[in-house]
Amino acid sequence: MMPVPVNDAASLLLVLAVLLPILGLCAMLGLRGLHPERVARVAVPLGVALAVAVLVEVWTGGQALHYTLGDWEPPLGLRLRADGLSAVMLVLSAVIILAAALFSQRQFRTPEGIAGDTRAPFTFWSMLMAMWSALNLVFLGEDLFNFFVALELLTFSAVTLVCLDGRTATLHAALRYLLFALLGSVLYLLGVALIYGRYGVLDIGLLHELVQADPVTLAAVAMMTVGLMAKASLFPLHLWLPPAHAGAPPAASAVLSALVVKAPFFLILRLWFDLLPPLPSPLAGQLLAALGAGAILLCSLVALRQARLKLLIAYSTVAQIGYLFLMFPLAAGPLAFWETIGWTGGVLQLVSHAFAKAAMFLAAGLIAETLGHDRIGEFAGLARRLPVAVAAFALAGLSLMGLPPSGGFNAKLLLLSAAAASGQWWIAAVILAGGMLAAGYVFRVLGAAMADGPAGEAGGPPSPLARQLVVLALALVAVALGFVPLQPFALLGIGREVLP
Amino acid sequence: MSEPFALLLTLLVLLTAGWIVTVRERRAAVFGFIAYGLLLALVWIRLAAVDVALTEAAIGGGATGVLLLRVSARLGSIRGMSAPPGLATRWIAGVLCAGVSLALMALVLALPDPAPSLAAAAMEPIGRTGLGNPVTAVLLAYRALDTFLEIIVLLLALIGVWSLGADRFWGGEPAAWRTGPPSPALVFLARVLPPFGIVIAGYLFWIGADEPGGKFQASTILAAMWLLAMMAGLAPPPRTGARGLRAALVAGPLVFLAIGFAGLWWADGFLAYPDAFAKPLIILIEAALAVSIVAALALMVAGPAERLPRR
Amino acid sequence: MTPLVSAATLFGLCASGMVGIGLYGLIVLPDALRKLLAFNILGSGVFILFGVIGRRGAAAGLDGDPVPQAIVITGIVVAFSATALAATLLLKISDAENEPEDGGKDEP
Amino acid sequence: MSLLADLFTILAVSAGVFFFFAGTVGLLRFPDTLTRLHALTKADNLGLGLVVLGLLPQLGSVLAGLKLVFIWVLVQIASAGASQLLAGLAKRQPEETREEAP
Repeated sequence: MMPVPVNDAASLLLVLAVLLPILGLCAMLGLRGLHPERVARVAVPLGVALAVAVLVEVWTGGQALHYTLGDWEPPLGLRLRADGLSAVMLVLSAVIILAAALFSQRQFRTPEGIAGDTRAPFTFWSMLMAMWSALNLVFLGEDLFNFFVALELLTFSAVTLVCLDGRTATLHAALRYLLFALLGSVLYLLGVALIYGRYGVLDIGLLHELVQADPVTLAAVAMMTVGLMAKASLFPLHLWLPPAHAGAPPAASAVLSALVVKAPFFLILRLWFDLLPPLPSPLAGQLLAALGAGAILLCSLVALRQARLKLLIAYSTVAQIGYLFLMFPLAAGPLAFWETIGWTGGVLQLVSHAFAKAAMFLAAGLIAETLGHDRIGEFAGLARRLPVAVAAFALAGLSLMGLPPSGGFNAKLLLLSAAAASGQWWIAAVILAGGMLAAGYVFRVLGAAMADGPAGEAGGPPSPLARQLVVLALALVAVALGFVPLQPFALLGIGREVLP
Repeated sequence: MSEPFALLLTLLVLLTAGWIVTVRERRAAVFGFIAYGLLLALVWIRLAAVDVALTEAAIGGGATGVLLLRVSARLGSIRGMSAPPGLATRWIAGVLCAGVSLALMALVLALPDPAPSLAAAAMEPIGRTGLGNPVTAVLLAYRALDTFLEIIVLLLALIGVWSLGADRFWGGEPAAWRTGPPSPALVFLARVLPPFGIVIAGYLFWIGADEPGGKFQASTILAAMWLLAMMAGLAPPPRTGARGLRAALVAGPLVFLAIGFAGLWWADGFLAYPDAFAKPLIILIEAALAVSIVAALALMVAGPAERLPRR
Repeated sequence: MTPLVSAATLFGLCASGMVGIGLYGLIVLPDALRKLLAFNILGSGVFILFGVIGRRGAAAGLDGDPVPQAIVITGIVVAFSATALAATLLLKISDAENEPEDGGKDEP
Repeated sequence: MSLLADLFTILAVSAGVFFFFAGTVGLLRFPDTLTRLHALTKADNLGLGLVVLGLLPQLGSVLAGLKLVFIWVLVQIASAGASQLLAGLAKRQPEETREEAP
C-alpha cells in the first residue's frame, strides 16, 4: 500500500477548486437579486487564484497533493489528488474560463433595470460555473464512479450551453450531442461495473496495484474507452461535434473545444497509463493511433470544404483531437512513459490546441458579430475592419499548422521525433500531412479576409478593443508555448514516480 | 420464491424491453416502459436491494413515467434524427447487439467467485455514523461527495429544462397540463391521496437512517403528491423565479456544504462528522436535501415556464 | 449454490440482454423519444449489473454489498435528470417545428 | 388451527390469482378500452382483495396486517381514479390516435 498522506492546508485547495464554482452556481440560483455576471466577477478570479496556487504547491513541493474526503480512506471513501499533469490542466481550464468570462461580460449581462435574472445570462453563467467544477473534478478525482458524476455534470452544462440561442438547428445539434454523450456515459458506467465486480475497488491508485490484464479488465477498459471516445468525439464517433460546437455562443464554443472534449481524453490517459499495467500487446495503442490518424486526415479534408467559419473551426477540432491519440503508441517503450518525448508532445499538443482553438472560436465570434454572418466566401475586406481578430486567428492558425514559433510546432516536432525514433514512419507521415491540410484551411480563411472587398464597410459598430485583446492574448499564449524547451518536463512527471 | 421466480422475472423483463423497442406506437412504448420500471423494482427486491427497489419504483417507473406521458401527449412528429433504417441495417445492428449481450454474459460468468466486496469495510466503521442502514452510510458518509454532486446534477438538469423556455416567460409558471378543466376523478385523487403520501414519505424518510428507505424515495413521493395537486388545479405551479422556490432548491447543497466545511474545525476534515453528532447532522443534511429534491423533481416534470410571470 | 443457476447469475444474464436490447433500440429506432426509452433500458441493464455485483458481494451479515447499491441510487437519479432534459429538448424541437410562425425564432 | 389457516390462505390466494388471470385475459381479448378497463378493475378489486385476505392469517402481527389492508385501500383509490381518467380519455379520443410508426 502507498503511504497515505494526511490532509493539510495546501491539499484543501483541491476541495476548494472543485466546490468554489458550485458555490457560485448556488449563489446565482438562490439569490435572484445578485446578477449572475456579478457573481462570476468574484468567482472567476478566485478560481484562477486557486488553480495557480495548486500549480505552485505541486511544482515547488515536487510531489502530488492528496485530500481524503471525510477522512474515509479509499476503497470505501473518496479522495482528490493533484499531480503535475492535473495541476497543468487546472491552470489551463482556469485561464480559458477567465478568457471566456472576460469575452462574455457584455454579451451576457443582465439588462439594466431588471431586478431578477434573465434567461440567457443566467443560463450562460450558471452553466459555465458548473462546467468548471466538473472539469476540475475530472482533473483531480481518483474514483471511477466519481468521474461518472463529473462527466454527467459536464454533459448537462455543455448541452444546455449549445442550445442557448434556441434556434431549431442548434436544438437538433444539442439533442444529437446529448444522445451521443449519454451513450458514452452508459458505456463508461458499464466498464466501471465490471471493474467493481472484478476488484471491488474504484480508486485508480489502489486499482493500479491490483489490476491484471485478464479478459474482464481489458473488456471493461475497452468499454470505458469507447464511451469516453464518444464524448471526446474521436473519429468515427465525432459526428455530433461540428454542429454542436458551431451552434453554441462563441465563448461557450471556445470552452467546449478547448476543454470539454479534453476531459474525457484526460480520463482515457488516466485509464491507459495510470490504471492499466503496461500492456502485453501494443495493438490497442496502434488502433487508437490509427483512429487518430483517420481523424487528422479525413476531418482536415472536411474542414477545407466548409463554407462557414465556425463549422470549419469545429471540424479542425476533431482533426486536432486526432493528434492526441497518436501519443498512445509513442509514449510506449523502455522509458517510463512520462519521461518520453511522445508523452510530452501529446500534453503540449493538448495545451497549445486549447489556447489556439479558444482564440479561433472567439475571433470567429467577433467576426460573426461584426459581419452578421460567418460565410467565408464573403470575408473580403475583413482584415481592414477587424485587424486584431484576424491577426489572432492567424497566430492561432500558426499553432494548428505546426509552424514555428508556436506551441503546436513544438508539440508536433516532439511527436514527429518520437515517431521517427521508434521507427513508426506512418505516424510521422500523418503528422506532416495533417500540418499541410491545416495550412490549407487556415490560409483559405486568411486569404479571403485579406482580399479587398465590401466586408470592410459593412454596418454594425466595431467590437470593443478589450474583447479583441482577450482573443489576441489567447493566440499569443499559443505562440509563446513555442518557446518551451523541446524535452520532457519534470513538472509532468510529478506524482507519477510513485506508480511503479 | 426462488429460481423459477427469478427465471420468470428475467423472461418478463426481457420480453417487455423487447416490446418497448419494437412496438409500433410511441404511446404504447411509454406505457410499456412504466410496466418495465415496476418489473425492475421486483428484480431489485430479488437482488436484496430494497433501497434501490424503492428508488426504481419511485423515480425510474413513477417520475420518469409521468414525465414521458406528459411529453408524449404533446410531442408532434420531429424531423428524423435519421431515416428509418433498412432491413440490412437492422440485421447488422441486431447481430452486433446480440454479440455485445453474449460477450457481456461471458464476462458476467467470468467474474471472480467469491466476489470482492466492500460490505465488511462498510460495516466496520458504521458505528461512527450512528446509522443502521449501510446504504445510507455510503450515500451520506463514505461517498458523500457523490451524493452532493448528484443534487447538483439535478439542479443543472432543472436549469437546462428552464433554459428551454422562451425568454419572455423566464421566471414565470410552468403551464403543464393546461388542456381544459381537470377531470373530477383527478381532483378526487388529488384530494384523497396527498395525506397518505405525506405520511408514507415521512415514514420512508425517517426509517431511512436504519432500514431501507431515505430521502430520495420520500422526496419522490412528495413531489408526486405536489404534481398531482398541480395537475388537478388545487395548487398553482410556483413561479420558476419565486424567491422561496429558489431558496428551496439551493437549501440542500448549501446545508450540505456548510456542515461539510464545519468538519474542518470540529472533525477531521471536509465532509467529516464529529462522531457524537454524526447521526443528527446526517439527518439534518437529508432533510435539507429532501426539500431541494422535491422542488427539483416536481419542477423538472412540470417543464419550463410557459406563462408570464405575475408581477 | 452453483453459479449457473443462482438468481444473481440469472439476473446478470438478464442485465446483459437488457444492454443488448437497449443498444439495438438506440441504434435503429428513428423516433427520438423511443431512442430515449432505449437509452433508459440500456442504463437499467447497467444498473442491474451493479445490483448483481452487489448481491454477489453479500458478506459481513449483509445481503449485499451496499456500495454498488448506493451507486445505483445515484445513477437512477442521474438517468432521470438526463431523461427530463432530453424530453424537454424534444418537446421544444417539436413545438418549434410544428408551429414555425409562433414558436421558432429562426434568425441567422 | 394452523392447517385451517393454511387451507384458507391457499383457497383465497388461488381465487385471487384466478381473478387476476381472468382480468388479464379480458385485458387482452376484449374489444375496446371501456370493457378492458372493466376487466382490469375486477382484477384489481377482487384479485388483490382476495390475495390480501388470504395472506392475513399468515402474518405475525396486527400492524403488518393493517399495512396490507392499507395497501389494498390505496390501490382501490388509485385504480378507481386512474380508470375514470382513462375512461374519460377514451371518450374524448374514440379512435386510438396512431403515432407515426417506424
